[in-house]
Amino acid sequence: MENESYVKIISEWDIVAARQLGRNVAKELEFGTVDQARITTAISELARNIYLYAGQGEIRIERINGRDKRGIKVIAADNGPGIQDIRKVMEDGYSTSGGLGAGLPGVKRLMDEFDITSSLEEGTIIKTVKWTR
Amino acid sequence: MENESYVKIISEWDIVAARQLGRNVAKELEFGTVDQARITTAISELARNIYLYAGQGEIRIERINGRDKRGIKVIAADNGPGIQDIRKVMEDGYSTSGGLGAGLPGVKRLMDEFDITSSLEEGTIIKTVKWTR
Amino acid sequence: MEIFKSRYRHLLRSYLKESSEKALYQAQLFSRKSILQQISPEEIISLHSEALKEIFPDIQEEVLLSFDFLLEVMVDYGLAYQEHQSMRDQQFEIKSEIEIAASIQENLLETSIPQIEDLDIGATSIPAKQMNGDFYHFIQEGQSIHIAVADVIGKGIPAAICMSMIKYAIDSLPESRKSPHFVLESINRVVEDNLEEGMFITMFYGMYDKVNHSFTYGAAGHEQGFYYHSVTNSFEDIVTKGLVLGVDQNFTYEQYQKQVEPGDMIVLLSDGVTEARTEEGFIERSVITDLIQKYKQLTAQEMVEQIYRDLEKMQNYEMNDDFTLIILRRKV
Amino acid sequence: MEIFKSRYRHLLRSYLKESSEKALYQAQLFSRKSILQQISPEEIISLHSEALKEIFPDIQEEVLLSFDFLLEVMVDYGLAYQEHQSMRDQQFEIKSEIEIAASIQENLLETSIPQIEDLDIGATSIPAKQMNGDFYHFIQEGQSIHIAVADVIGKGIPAAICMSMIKYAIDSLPESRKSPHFVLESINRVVEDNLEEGMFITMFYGMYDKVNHSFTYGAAGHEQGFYYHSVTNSFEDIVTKGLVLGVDQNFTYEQYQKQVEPGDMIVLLSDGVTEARTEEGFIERSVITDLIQKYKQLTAQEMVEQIYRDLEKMQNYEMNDDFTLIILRRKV
Ligand SMILES: [Mn+2]
Ligand SMILES: [Mn+2]
Ligand SMILES: [Mn+2]
Ligand SMILES: [Mn+2]
Repeated sequence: MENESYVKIISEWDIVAARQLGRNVAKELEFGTVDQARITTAISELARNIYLYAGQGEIRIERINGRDKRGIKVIAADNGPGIQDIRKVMEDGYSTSGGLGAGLPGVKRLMDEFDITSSLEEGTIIKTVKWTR
Repeated sequence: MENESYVKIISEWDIVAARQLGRNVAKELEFGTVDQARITTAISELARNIYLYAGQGEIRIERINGRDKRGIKVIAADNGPGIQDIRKVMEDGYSTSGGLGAGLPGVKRLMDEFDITSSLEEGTIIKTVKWTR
Repeated sequence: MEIFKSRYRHLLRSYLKESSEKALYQAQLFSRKSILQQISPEEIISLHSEALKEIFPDIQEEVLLSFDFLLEVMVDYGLAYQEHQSMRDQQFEIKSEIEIAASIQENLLETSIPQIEDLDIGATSIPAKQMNGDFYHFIQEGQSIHIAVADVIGKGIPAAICMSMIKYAIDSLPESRKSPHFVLESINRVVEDNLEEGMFITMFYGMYDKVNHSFTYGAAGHEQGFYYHSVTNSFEDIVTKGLVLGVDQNFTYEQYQKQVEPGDMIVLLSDGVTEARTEEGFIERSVITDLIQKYKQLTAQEMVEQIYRDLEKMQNYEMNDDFTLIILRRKV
Repeated sequence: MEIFKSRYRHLLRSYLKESSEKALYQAQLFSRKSILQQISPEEIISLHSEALKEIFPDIQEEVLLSFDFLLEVMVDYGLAYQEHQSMRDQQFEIKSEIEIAASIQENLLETSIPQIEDLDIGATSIPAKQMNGDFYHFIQEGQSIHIAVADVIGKGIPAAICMSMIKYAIDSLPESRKSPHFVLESINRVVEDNLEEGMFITMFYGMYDKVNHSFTYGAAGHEQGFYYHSVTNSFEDIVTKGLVLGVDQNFTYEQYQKQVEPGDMIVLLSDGVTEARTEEGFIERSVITDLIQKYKQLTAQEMVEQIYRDLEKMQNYEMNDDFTLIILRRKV
């Protein structure tokens, strides 16, 4: 489908590819430069999480339409071991203080919508959306 | 004395004069641009406190010499009502969250040394020092 | 600092040459390291302007001057940021205190689920924050199993301290005074005596007679539970009247009784279960009974845990209240 | 945002024109407002680069490009900053919770000082932080007055919760089991059962017989008190042996007895009194007995309060440990 593209995350350099894909789509959707940087940072964080904790997975980028707005949807999916305690990883302060970066709370702040499902069997799927203003 | 100069703080524009005096001295002492901005911000904060809470007072700037280093000493003195609870005003979070700016904890962070005395009779004297590296 | 300076210049230079995403990714990694090293944002501005000066020796003087202005703006951002860092350190201290307190509380409030031949019992209680203001307690005495469920209005530390008090108060009641209305009335007095104005506790107290399979109960302003009739495969609310504890020292509580048939279930809960808040607002109570229907083939303990997981997800993992759910099923 | 944009451009332009301190002062005021409006640092970078583009239409393309890089670096700073803001909100919440908890604890642990014809009793207990990990408790039963003084190793919330437990445990002991060694032995078992590994409590328990004026006591690793002999106007330490509570379930505690003469004083305390730390290090125990000598004309309650005030001042108003001091004097 033309509206969806994806990048497989296996090595660290795939993080860069995912960022590039996201930035291109964000530019096409005419997000401002600050929002472009934020979307890219969110993608970077999600891809890096896959690379570090799940070993491999993928980042999917979609163009989406709301009622009277357009947006970018970023999906991070992996078959890793799943997140044991989702509430814990959504808490502030743990990742940044340890130098692990923005973490999932950061991703949530950078985007407008955020949804996470995780299980031992099916790995983790994180869906996030940002709308043009 | 050549080493000490001061600015009386009566109107808001005296804050600018105090900043200017401090910046000049900081430049002469060859502080870097970041430190110049920090020293000036600290002076600004102290002067503004006098202007807002004490009505009037003065900022004194001194060049000082340590064992093998030079520094700038900034003294803020007023005859205002004094600070009731010094522990409270030195606590983080109160001034910035209310939009009051850096506050005294901010001044303490910007400078290397910080000392405060305050009483109902004699007003408040704050002495701060920053050393060149 | 010198290392950061040359690293920044190097990274910026390669970005300007290639304009590549890779260079921007490295910018992010750089940023992460500099945050960790407590380099403040105004220092980053200074790194940037110095790097520009070196990379473009012929840069317009005024463009460089503009960075003095930007730097001035950033000093205050740096201060706000440092202030928050120092607050974070304080916060870790308090949090570790609360963690210890929570584990003490867990020890204090520990109660084991009775293992009875004719009954299948499941119970779970999960705090919204670290400390639980909900509480359940099982006591086996003679041919009865006593079940208390309580909820302090309020959460966190104050609520948790109240709960410890309630548990000791229940434990110190002599056996002869442990019928539901007696318990509610004594605890009501304890609460009145010990708690501040404006603190309330809701409580359900029930007594299951293992021989006659009757359930005697009463409640003080507590969230209504459900009774599941196996024969008709239907639910009814466990209706009780009674003022919350801590309001009127002399209040007398009513007592009710139900005959429990094989396959029937008694579902007790705190309002944290029914007042789960999703994006569309509070859930309907029917959501709970639907979940019980859905999972009724499981053991009682599996049911309560599975229902918690479903409701946790519905709320997007943001629990607003302590959650306590107990299911008792009379086996066939 | 549009307002900030044009304001920024305006201020930057006047700075570039005049290079004046006044313009930099306005930069600071601008920064303060933008922080208040939660404008993040990466947005400031974007304001700056857009302003430059407008002010210098012929600016080098590469200089503008450099701001993309700077922006990327700042996004992470912005996030760290936002995260800290949200933590600050949580922190205010926790602090107010602790305040409430402290006042509940005060209610729970409240104990009234017995008013007896032959005895003058004074007591004070002041926490170092908001919640008290020291504890004293009076019980009048028959012809005896019981006095418990305890100190949890550790301060703050966890210690406070332990104290509530100890109080309930003492209160639930039947009268027949309230001689000092029995109390210490039962509480020792409660502590073993309920507390985590590594939590200790020291405790002194005494029983004053109002008729025979004998004082029976025992202690578990608690700071030694003082006994004041009126006849000789001298002090002796109240020596006790006994392991702190929570270490050995089966420890047996010794019990001691003293005959109390008219004018004699029993001084009980926690280590927060004797371990007052001044600039010269810990104070000597003789500092306390000197203070008692100094104030012995006052009532027992006045004495404990005056001694607290003196020690508070000696420590420059920075208390490092909870402070509990009790004085009992047999009147003539
Ligand atoms: Mn509650
Ligand atoms: Mn509740
Ligand atoms: Mn202690
Ligand atoms: Mn102590």
